[in-house]
Amino acid sequence: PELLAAFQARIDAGEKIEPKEWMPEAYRKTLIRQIGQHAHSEIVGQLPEGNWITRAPTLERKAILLAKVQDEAGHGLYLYCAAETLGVSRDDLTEQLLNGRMKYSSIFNYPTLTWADIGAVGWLVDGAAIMNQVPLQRTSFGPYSRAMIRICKEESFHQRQGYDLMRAMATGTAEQKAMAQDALNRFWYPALMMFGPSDKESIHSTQSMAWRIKINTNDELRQKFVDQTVPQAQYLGLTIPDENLVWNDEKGGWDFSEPDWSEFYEVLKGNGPCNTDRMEARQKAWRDGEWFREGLMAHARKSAARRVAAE
Amino acid sequence: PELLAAFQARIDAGEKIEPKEWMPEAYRKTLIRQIGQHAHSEIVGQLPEGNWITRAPTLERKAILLAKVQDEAGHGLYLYCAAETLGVSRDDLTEQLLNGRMKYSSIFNYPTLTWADIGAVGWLVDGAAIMNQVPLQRTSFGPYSRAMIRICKEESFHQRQGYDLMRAMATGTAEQKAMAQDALNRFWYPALMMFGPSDKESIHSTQSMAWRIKINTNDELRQKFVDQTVPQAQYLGLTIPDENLVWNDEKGGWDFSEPDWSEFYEVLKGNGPCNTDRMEARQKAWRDGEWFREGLMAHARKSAARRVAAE
Amino acid sequence: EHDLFTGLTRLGDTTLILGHRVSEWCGHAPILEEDIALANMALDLIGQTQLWLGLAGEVEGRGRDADALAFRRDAWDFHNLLLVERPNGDFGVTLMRQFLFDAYHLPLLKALEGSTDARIAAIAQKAGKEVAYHLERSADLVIRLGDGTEESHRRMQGALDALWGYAGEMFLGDAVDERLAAAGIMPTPESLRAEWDRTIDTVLGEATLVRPASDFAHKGGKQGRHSEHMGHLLTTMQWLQRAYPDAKW
Amino acid sequence: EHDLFTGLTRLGDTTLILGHRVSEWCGHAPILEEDIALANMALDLIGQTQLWLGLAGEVEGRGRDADALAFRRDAWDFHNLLLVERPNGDFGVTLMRQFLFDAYHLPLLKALEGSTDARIAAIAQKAGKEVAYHLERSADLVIRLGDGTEESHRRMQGALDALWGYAGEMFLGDAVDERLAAAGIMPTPESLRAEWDRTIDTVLGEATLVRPASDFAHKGGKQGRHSEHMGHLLTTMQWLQRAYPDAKW
Repeated sequence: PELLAAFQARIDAGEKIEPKEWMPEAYRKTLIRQIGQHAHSEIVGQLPEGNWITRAPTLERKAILLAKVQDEAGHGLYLYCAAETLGVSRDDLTEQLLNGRMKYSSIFNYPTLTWADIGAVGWLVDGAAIMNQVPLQRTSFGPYSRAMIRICKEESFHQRQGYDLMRAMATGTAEQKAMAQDALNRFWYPALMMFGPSDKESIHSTQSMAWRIKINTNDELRQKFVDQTVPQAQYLGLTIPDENLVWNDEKGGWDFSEPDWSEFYEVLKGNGPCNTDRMEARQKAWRDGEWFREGLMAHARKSAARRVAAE
Repeated sequence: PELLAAFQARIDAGEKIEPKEWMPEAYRKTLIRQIGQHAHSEIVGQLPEGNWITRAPTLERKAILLAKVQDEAGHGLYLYCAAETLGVSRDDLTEQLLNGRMKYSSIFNYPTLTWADIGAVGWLVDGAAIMNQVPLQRTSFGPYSRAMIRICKEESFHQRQGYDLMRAMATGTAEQKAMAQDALNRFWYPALMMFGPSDKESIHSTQSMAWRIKINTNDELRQKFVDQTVPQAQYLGLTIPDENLVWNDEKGGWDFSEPDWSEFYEVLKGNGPCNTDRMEARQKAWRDGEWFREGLMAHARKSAARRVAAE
Repeated sequence: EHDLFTGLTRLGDTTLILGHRVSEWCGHAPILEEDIALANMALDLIGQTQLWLGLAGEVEGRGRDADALAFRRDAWDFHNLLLVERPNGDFGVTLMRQFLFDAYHLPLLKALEGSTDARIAAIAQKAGKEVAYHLERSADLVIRLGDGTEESHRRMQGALDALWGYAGEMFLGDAVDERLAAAGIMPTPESLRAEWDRTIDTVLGEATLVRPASDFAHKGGKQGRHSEHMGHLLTTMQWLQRAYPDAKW
Repeated sequence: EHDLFTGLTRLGDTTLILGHRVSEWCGHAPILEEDIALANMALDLIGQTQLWLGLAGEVEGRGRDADALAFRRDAWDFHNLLLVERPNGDFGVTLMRQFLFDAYHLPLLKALEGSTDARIAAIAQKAGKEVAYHLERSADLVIRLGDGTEESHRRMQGALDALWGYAGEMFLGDAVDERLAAAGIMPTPESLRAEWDRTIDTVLGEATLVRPASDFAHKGGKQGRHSEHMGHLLTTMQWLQRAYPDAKW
């Protein structure tokens, strides 16, 4: 209890906790879950975008998308490394992803059906992600905080590129504009869901906020996201699919409809449009790659043995 | 030797040999090889056409192509049945195809690169096949002869459809016409090769002709094919890729250039553009289908056992 | 009229996409008899597509024929069931998809034979004969493979489990379905469920396969919301018409 | 000038098609590091494509830019090597294809740095830095997997055997190559063989892999005669540009 009080005091003073320092087991576990899920999301998040890499309509757009997906895999790597400092291996985490014990962000269980969806993912999904992540740059766990600083920089670049793609579509031919609007229609509510259910519903929030693993409430962030996004949509000439969307002078923000939380829980249960396909894709990649990973390990063992023999 | 003389006398008299009758071992072996190769050709022949089924440009063309490929698989079935009457099982023959001991027609080692190739295959490849097969309706082995009668009827239908496709291309847009000409350029010499090297080079021919397993010489059939095809090409406004093509009044036929026989032997050796892909496709189909075939057999055994138990 | 167009494209798009998927097997089936049977089934389905989409184009009256509808629309304008756009997988998945569909397709066509629209009744009658054979064949194979080896059983059960979530959409009506049913043109999807359930239970029983408990149903295909697989299928299917829009074939 | 256009499309089409093939792996690689490396390599290759095809379009002077060349030609107008259009296969095939190509690509670019055409020399210089890294990486992995487990060895040898017949085309010159070489614009393909052979022999040796004896070489890609795989690749790659020819992206 004394340790605990000291630990909390350090956090309250804004100090960073480093891997080798003492921390409560629950803090460690919560962080592993949160960082692991975040890492898994980066990995699975390659799939909906990868779905259009081979169909990107120009060389420039293809290059941008490749760079983005590469960054995401890189984010996955930083985050697994951050998690590893907490004593869990990347292979452990991967196994938990593949057997379903760990989750990834539900947003990636929605399909990318048109090229405009690639824009919507950048604009809305990365936009929501950044909204979640910016405060986490100030999170209490050092490695996580540092990974977030790096990630946020790249993400905001992605978001601008997504918005630019969306702009090209929204100002293009009638068909392109229709694709852009359709993408917004399909991604709007799933993006709102990315902040999680209202904090009133959330059990873990209070402790996580005390530990500065979570900085803002879900509702705060969702409001911020809506307030940021509405004028952007207006600028594009696109309509947010919410009849109840109205400016509220009093709160200085937009009133908006809640997403359909039953859909959220359905997707979480595994019944999203792509849950099965996503998991299968990752499982297949892992299974098909087994010989490769074992080959590399065997070579490393042989090389080490040769070095020893040569000494 | 008496048996042999009597056998030859029956053939010379135009009688059909039936499976249960006596026949020389060499006759049986030669027939198995010939019928088996022909059957394999029907099977492998599905692949170059199947390559465009999923890209057929209209529903009608897609239906025609599906019907054609279905017929070809059907021909394969008749022919394997004819071969089975000679005491070799379909599985045996298939194994010999897959391990490379038996061949299929080299023409199917050429790729179908444009939609016009589907026309060229029907017009030229089926055309050459018919030229080879029509005389075989009168071949001495009964089951083979009967299979050929049925096959020829369907093949000439295919040829007409191929020619019709070619006509649509040759009278279409500039791009379509270019595809048609290019298809003719690529398939002309391979089609000429389908009759085999000049009979002067061929060892087996004399015996096969005496047995009426082979009816015409390769050169006769090739000449006939050229004479039939040249006016058809002219009608389409396409140019046969042979500068030496010239009408020879004396022989009442066209003089033409020999194909490049070194290419023929190269393809035979396995170095055609598609040999590896074709064999891999068939091997994969066979390998992937193992569980299916075993499942059916297991069920048949169970059902039989149940019937016995019920009696 | 717009309802009728939608209803007809639901029928024709479904046969088109399934026919396309089946045709992908060409030359790659596990035995020669299956090569023949699959080509034959694809042929029937493409033939039915010509009739359904041909009529849809007529009803629409904007000069689009069956080919224009098949080859010039993008994914969101297709109204096929999600089930038929599922990738082929192994032969067991292809077969199970076919069986789940055939067992619905046949009662659908039987009901359509009683349509107040004589053109629809005529198409349904012709197609019904073909589909009766499809069902006979797919049911028989499901039984033989379900009750075959351990491996064939495992694969068929796996296929059933994987596809089950896509079966429910066949029986989910929307406002279009209701209006068409009210006019006696097409049956409500819900009305086809009982016979389907009977067929499924009988065949799965004989096949020693276990009917999945979940009744969750993916939906959206009929309304034009497809899976990621659909777009890839169209890149192939529509290639020539897209690359050479001025050509006649 | 037409020769130069052809020569440049041979370079640009080859990087384009290989970049496309590599990009097909996105999200499916055996380890995260490979996901990153493959995306990076595809990115480099697409970047080089923009430069080569951009210059080709300039040289042609008919108003076609790199995108028009990449997305609006059909298969027979592409001049890439057959090697790079081979399907990805397992990761071993992808890697071996990359290694066989990298070992040729680097000396090619080094030679192009000395081109009499300054624009070509400049592109080659930039690309050479990227490709030096590609070769380092692919050679290293070939060694590690060739001399890894029995299975990884078997797969790498299988990949080598399967791809070997497509390597020879890299060193087969035609009249266009000769004229470009005579003008000091590009090297003859034959002149690149010795260094390639050295690299291959060294790396295969370390990898305990056996160099195939056959010197048969498939050819035709450089002249626009491709494999059946090419047409399928284009249906995907060119889909949007073909389906929406009036759009700007």
